[in-house]
Amino acid sequence: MRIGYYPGCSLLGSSREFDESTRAVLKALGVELEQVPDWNCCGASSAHILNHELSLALPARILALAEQAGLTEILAPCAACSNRLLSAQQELEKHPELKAAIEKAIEMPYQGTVKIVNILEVLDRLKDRIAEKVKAPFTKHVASYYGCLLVRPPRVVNFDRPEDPQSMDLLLKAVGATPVEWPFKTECCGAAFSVTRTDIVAKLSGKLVKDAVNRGADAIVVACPMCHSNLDLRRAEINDYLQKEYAIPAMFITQVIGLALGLDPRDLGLHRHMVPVEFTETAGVQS
Amino acid sequence: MAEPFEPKITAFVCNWCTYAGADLTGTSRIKYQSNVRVLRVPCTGRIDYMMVLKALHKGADGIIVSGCHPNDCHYTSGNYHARRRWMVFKKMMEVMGVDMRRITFSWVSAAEGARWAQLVNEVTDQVRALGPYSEFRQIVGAGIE
Amino acid sequence: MEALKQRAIELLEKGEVKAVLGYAKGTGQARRAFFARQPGQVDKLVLDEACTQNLAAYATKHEVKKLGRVAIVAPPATQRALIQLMAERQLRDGDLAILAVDEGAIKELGSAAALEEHLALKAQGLDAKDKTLLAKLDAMSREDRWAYWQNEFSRCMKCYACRNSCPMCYCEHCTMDCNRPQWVPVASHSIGNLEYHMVRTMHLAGRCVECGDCGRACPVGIPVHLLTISAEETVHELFGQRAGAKAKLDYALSTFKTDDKESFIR
Amino acid sequence: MSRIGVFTCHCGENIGATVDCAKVAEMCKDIPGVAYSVDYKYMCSDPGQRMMQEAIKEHKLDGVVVAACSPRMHEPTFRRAVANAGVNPYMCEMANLREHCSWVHEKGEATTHKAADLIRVLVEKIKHNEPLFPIKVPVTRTAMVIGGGVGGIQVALDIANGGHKVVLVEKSPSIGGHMSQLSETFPTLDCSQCILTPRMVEAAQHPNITLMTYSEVEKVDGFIGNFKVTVRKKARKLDEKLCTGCGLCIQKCPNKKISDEFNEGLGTRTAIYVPFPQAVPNKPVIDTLNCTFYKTGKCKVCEKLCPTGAIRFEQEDELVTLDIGAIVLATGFKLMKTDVFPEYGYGKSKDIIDGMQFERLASASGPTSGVMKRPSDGKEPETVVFIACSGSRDRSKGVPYCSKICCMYTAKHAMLYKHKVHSGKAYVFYMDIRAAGKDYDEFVRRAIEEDDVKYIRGRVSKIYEEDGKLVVMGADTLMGGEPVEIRADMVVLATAVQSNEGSEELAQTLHVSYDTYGFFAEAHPKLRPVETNTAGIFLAGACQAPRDIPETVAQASGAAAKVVGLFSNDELTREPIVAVVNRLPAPAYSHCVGCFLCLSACPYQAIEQEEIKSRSGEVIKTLARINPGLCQGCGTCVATCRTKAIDLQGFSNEQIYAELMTL
Repeated sequence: MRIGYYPGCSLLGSSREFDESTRAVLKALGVELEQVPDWNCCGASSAHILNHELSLALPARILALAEQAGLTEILAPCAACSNRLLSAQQELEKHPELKAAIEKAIEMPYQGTVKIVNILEVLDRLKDRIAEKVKAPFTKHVASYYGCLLVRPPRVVNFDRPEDPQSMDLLLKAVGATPVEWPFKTECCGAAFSVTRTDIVAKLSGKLVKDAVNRGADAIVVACPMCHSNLDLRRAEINDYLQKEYAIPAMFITQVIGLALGLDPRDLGLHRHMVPVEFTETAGVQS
Repeated sequence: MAEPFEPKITAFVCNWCTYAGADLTGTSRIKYQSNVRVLRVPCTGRIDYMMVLKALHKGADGIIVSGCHPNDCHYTSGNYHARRRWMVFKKMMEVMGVDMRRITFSWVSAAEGARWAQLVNEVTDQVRALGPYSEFRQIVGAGIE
Repeated sequence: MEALKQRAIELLEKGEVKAVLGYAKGTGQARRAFFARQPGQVDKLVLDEACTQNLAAYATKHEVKKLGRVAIVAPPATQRALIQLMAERQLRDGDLAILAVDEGAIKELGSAAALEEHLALKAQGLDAKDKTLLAKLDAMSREDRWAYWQNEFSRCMKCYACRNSCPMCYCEHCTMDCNRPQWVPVASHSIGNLEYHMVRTMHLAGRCVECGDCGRACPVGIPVHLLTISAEETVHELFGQRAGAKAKLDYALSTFKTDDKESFIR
Repeated sequence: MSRIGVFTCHCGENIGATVDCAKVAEMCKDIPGVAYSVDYKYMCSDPGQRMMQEAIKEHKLDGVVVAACSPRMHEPTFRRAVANAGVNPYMCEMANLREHCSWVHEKGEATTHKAADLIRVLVEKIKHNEPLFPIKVPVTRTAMVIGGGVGGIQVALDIANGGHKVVLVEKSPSIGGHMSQLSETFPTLDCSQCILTPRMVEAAQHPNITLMTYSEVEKVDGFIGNFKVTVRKKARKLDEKLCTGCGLCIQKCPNKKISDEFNEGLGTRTAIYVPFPQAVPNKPVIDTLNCTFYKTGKCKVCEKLCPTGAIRFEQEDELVTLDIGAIVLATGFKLMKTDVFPEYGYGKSKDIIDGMQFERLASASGPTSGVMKRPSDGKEPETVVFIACSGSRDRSKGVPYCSKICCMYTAKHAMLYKHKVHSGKAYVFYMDIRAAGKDYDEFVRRAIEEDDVKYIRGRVSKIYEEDGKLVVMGADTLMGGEPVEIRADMVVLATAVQSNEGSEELAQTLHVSYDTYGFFAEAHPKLRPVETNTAGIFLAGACQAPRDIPETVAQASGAAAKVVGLFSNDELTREPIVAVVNRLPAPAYSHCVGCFLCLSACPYQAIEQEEIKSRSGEVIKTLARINPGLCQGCGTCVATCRTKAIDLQGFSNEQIYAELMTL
């Protein structure tokens, strides 16, 4: 299996471990990733708020490049990236006149034929193979946290149940974990305020951390770089706000699967976290 | 000098909406051009396309077909059936090369007296500007009348 | 072909059908409809490129119905005609043994359901020549289109071959025969011809199975089939349905949706 | 040759000032077939009509064109006048010289010519008119009311009090419907049972009413005045004549743990049961799905104990066919379940309940005897959150329409709760308060102002359980979207009102139309709100759209008035403007080819199949036949028919062709 790959900025910066673990896990599962050549920013956060045309042109260029490279499908692990790509693709399909204008702007033909998939969709396809290859079952209680962008808005992403998604829970079950019943699967983490208003992040993400612990989770599992930053990078602010030292780690789904497949924690970038993932060395061994 | 051209307009209207609307035009004393001749049927559903063809045959330069707005049909759905029939009929006429600027489909409700006057005036002016439908009259002339 | 013949003989020998309606050699290169009533006559059946006639037109005739159960050789257009005739209650489910012919392969279909399922698997495409002509007509100015058809109709002599060849024109009393009132003039002058073709087109909109037999039947070569085909295509475009697909009543012009487009209405 | 009279009216100055009526009358004399033409100041006046009648006799006229005002105004007048002169009324047509000519055009030659044209057209039409006779349909003076809730009971009582027989069919074992489940009713807070029970008893005892409970309509044939309705009487497993309703069987039934429908699953009942103590009739039924005997073949405790020996385990469903003249649908509604809302935890929490469940909790006859106890642990809830518009006005997950009753019953619920738990806190999340009704807004104000119910304008985005509490997360949009979090003990969802179970199937059985949501469609949204498109079938209550009790009762009386009106004659008289399929001698029988493509064109399901049979009974031909009892004369089938086998009386092909050829 060969699939196009669009890492986006987060996966080269603050969430390098998401990139590392994605590559490592997919490699272990026999999936070849082919990076979209000369890719650019997807326009998340800033472009789509400030300039509508730009918010379409940026994703359109990425998709056009993927088309030129002969890719029929690209994986965008970052939830914001995949959301932007999907939004732009759908809007351009609905408005041929916009499409013409955008093609002119990016100086490339754009067809809109490339399928955009998120990491959960790819892993879900490989679920049987994952289950087969599990070496060290991840026998932890986990709170699967989807955040907002993976499932919303439903008419754009058209993925899983927007209020009560299940795909990550099922994947986690496949590697031996026990997902806890919790109500905050898609609750806001404070995403875009990660830099500007850490006080809001502390409050919103703090609620998630506290509830996950109260419901007996050993780890919060995410599939979005923003979610991860807020739950991991901002843990100090969160703990200050909650007046308690919460040590529950936030892990990418790819890291959890990687551990279960018996990959080296270093290859999964687990050492990069702010909140240490204490049980990595012995994961699967301890009960 | 020939007399200035006055078009012949035939209107097919339903009893419950457009005919009543045209009655309201009267009771409101709104004036319109007198070229139109109204043919009353119970419902737009009753309007057979044969009637339109015969009106053209008899030398109509313009035709109005009008009934109740969607959802307002006295018979619930006669106008919906009529609408479908017109959709197909219109396309058929276009394929045949008939000048469809001369056939106007419209909804005029029993409350739209002013709209009826406006519709008749617009159609009359438009058809007057188009001139007599000589293309059609020619082929009628070619037949035995 | 051999499979067809073999099956035809079997059907006749076992008495499952009274006749097999297929094609036989006609004058010159032409093929004609042929009823094989004895196993011995089956040998006359042919099946080749030239077998274009829609034999479904025979299926509704009294003389044929009187025979009892008949097997019919049915290329795709004939299959569509047969199912449409069932939808219009002119044929009963099971009245016919349908020997469906698709690119040489023979499949026997005994019921409407089987026929429906068989047809659902196939895409319906227009003849390349017809497509070109339709596109040409479409590209013409309205005046040119009017002139085109007037010129074509000028050769029409109202022989009604187009009507009689059509499997869907089974009415015993056609509008054309209607004289109280005489909606369409009988004579084949310009207006009579125009109205005839308009009425024929409207009657087939939503019912035409696009076999093209009317055009082939025309002795003076008027492409009358383009009229009904374009009307059927209009129905498909507007309402997303085609005749000759379902054995249950589903007539585009006696059903509606409340949100049918009405941009043309003012 | 026709002898047609043309009578041109001046309508005082109304026509006369613009149209030269005398000239018109003169011009009309030259139309072939016109035997007499005259103008007169006021044709509709008594002398005008008399003059016309004399002219008809004197000139032996067989057709009349009155050139005056709109036929929509005076056609009945002139047709009556013509009939009194001995000519069939349908031989009279009106040319509209006033509304369509004199009032809308300027005085002048063209207008006068147009007037003459209008007359000419109708003279030609009349030459093809046929004498028509009103259609008479006999009427069976028995009504059937389907649904025994408050609406159905009201319809039945009104018709019965009007002196006609009524069969009241109810699918559950007792009449009473949803209203019997309610605790108190808005805006008066009077006890629902107390006002309903006397009506139920009255209906049961009324000599003109036959109750058929535990019964369902299976099949309907026929048409207005002449329906044949087949009803399935489900087996109660009981001889109703012998049963005295003593209740011993219920007391002794060993199987007591069955979820109770009447209490919305909040209580239990036995396998042999009456739904509620005041049930009418007060005769039990055996729930065969849960009865030990039907499951294991053993038990029969009830049979052994029954003092009158009324139990009949072997009893089977019975089909009864009735002759019915009119049908009223009053099948009510159902509430959307709480398990459709993922954001509210799919109703997994026992303490998230719907409005009807709250009614049972608040009802003195309910599972808690009216004491506020939450379902999960029976504790008194200290904080209750009510969420209006749960599923209503929600295009993405629920239904787009407003359920209409929830604003009011939510206010009522909050009040009832506060009256029972004085120290409790009640919050209502709402989108808008729609309290349009007599004393309705005052009622809501009372809840807010006197009972201190906290109204928060905003939606609830999520409810989750935490430490035995339900955390309700919402927003207060009147406070700039400020997030609100309430830790509640119980949440009541005012879930959407939906069309009742099986209403689409019932609509198909009865051939009445229904909307996308399964509510029955009225014949006209404004002017015929209690009629359906099928003549002789009427509507009452929430089966048509969400309705509260007063509206349901009002509509029920409206429907009853329609039925009583229908029953006031031995025969129905209908305008003969109906479609007819032509008939010819053998072997053609008709121009109809039996393609039945017209079938779906008829808005009234008036097109039937008619089989022509040979002497030996063999079907020779199947033709369309139009039921004159059902046809309303729109003519849609006429335009659909390819062979012109169908024609419309009064607007026939020949008439219209003649008109067209005169234009």
